[in-house]
Amino acid sequence: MRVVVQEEALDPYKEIKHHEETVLESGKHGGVVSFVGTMRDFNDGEDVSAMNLDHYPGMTEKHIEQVCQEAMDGWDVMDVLVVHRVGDMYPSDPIVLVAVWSAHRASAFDACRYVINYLKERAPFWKCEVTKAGKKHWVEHNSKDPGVAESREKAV
Amino acid sequence: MRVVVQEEALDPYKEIKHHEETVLESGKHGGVVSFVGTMRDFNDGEDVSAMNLDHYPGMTEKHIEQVCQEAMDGWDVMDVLVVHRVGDMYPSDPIVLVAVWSAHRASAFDACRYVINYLKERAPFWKCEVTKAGKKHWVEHNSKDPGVAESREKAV
Amino acid sequence: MEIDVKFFASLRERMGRTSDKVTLDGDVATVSDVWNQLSSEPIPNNILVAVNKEYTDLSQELKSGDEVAFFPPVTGG
Amino acid sequence: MEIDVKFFASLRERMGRTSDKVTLDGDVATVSDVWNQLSSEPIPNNILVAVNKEYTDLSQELKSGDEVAFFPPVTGG
Repeated sequence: MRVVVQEEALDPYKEIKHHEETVLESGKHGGVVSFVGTMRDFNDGEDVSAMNLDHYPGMTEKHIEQVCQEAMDGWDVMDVLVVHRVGDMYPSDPIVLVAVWSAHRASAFDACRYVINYLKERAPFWKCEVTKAGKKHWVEHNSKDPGVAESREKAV
Repeated sequence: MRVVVQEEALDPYKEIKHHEETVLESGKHGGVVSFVGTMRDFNDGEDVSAMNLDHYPGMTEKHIEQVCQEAMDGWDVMDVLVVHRVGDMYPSDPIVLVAVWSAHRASAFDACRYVINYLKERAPFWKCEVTKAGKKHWVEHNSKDPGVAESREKAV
Repeated sequence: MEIDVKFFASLRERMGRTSDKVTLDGDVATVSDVWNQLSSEPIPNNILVAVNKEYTDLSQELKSGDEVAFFPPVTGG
Repeated sequence: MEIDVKFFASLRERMGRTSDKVTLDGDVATVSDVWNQLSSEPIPNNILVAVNKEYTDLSQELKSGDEVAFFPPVTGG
């Protein structure tokens, strides 16, 4: 399990490859499911040109690690990798990577979904968007994405 | 939508990047869910040292395209990419990539899962394994992975 | 009528060839008739059938030039 | 007792500072007492509270040296 919160640009697929080459035993996992969240150039109907992502150093990592541990305990998975970017970013930048390796793809899908859902619900991050018109505002609530309750039910 | 069946080695994450850079409009998708299936060095308790994947040229592509179209029709997704390798391969080689882009991660997870499940069920591929002892045999049935029925129910 | 036949995977090895051509007399023929021309043994239980690259079954009627494929259950992905 | 306080996101801007230190008299104090020392206004409805980097609520009792954080709902990922 590896959890990283970083200001540097995130290259999600380089991170997956690096993790596979350095941490995972070759030839043992049957598959990897990954989610990469990228910054959109719109939100709630407004054009967005930049974003600053604030976080609580220490607490953020701790809560992501808790969610990853729950996923490792809840499904038959071999490893979980999360890399999350903070600070200033721009449309189409990758913000977050969640990758889950497993011998069985059903477990990998379930666990990956669990991690991204709970990371979004519990990990302390705050988005401050800058619109094309130059106005800065804090995002007040996460865009609702179905699936959190559903994913929670599946955790054992 | 892009479906490729190839003998060349598969670099799944290069394919995702290439697709994003050449086909997708920048800044519009919120996330991408991908599944990468890799060759394991064991199956049903036996050590496996190599594999040949046979397919039915034309029919294989056609059925993968049908499954991808069902996913595009069934969920709110922006694009689907499938690259599948055939021919001779070795443990830890990537065999298949399914990537789904969407504005909403729940749709991307559902659609990606649907594609890999039905690809495995319907697309004509046949595995011929070579054991460490040098014995060659055709795999008789797909290793059962739960989730096919479940995923089918979600398709609208 | 003339039918193109293809075999895959373990069935290809068992039949000793990757493809074949069969000529059937008369105007009406099914996939079953094609198999019976190819082999004196009954078709194995688990063998799947495709005509022109779509799954179907032994009762499907054929027209001249159709491509009929026989293969074992798929095990890919 | 001495308490370290942190603010994040829009609340940090509203409070005009990223962190603070408050000193409370007596042996028993809760997160509420900390807030009341920081502001004459009631704590906004949606503000979340963490003590030593774990979510909690206003009624939690504190010990000297605890780190108390106040922040709006999370919007990350």
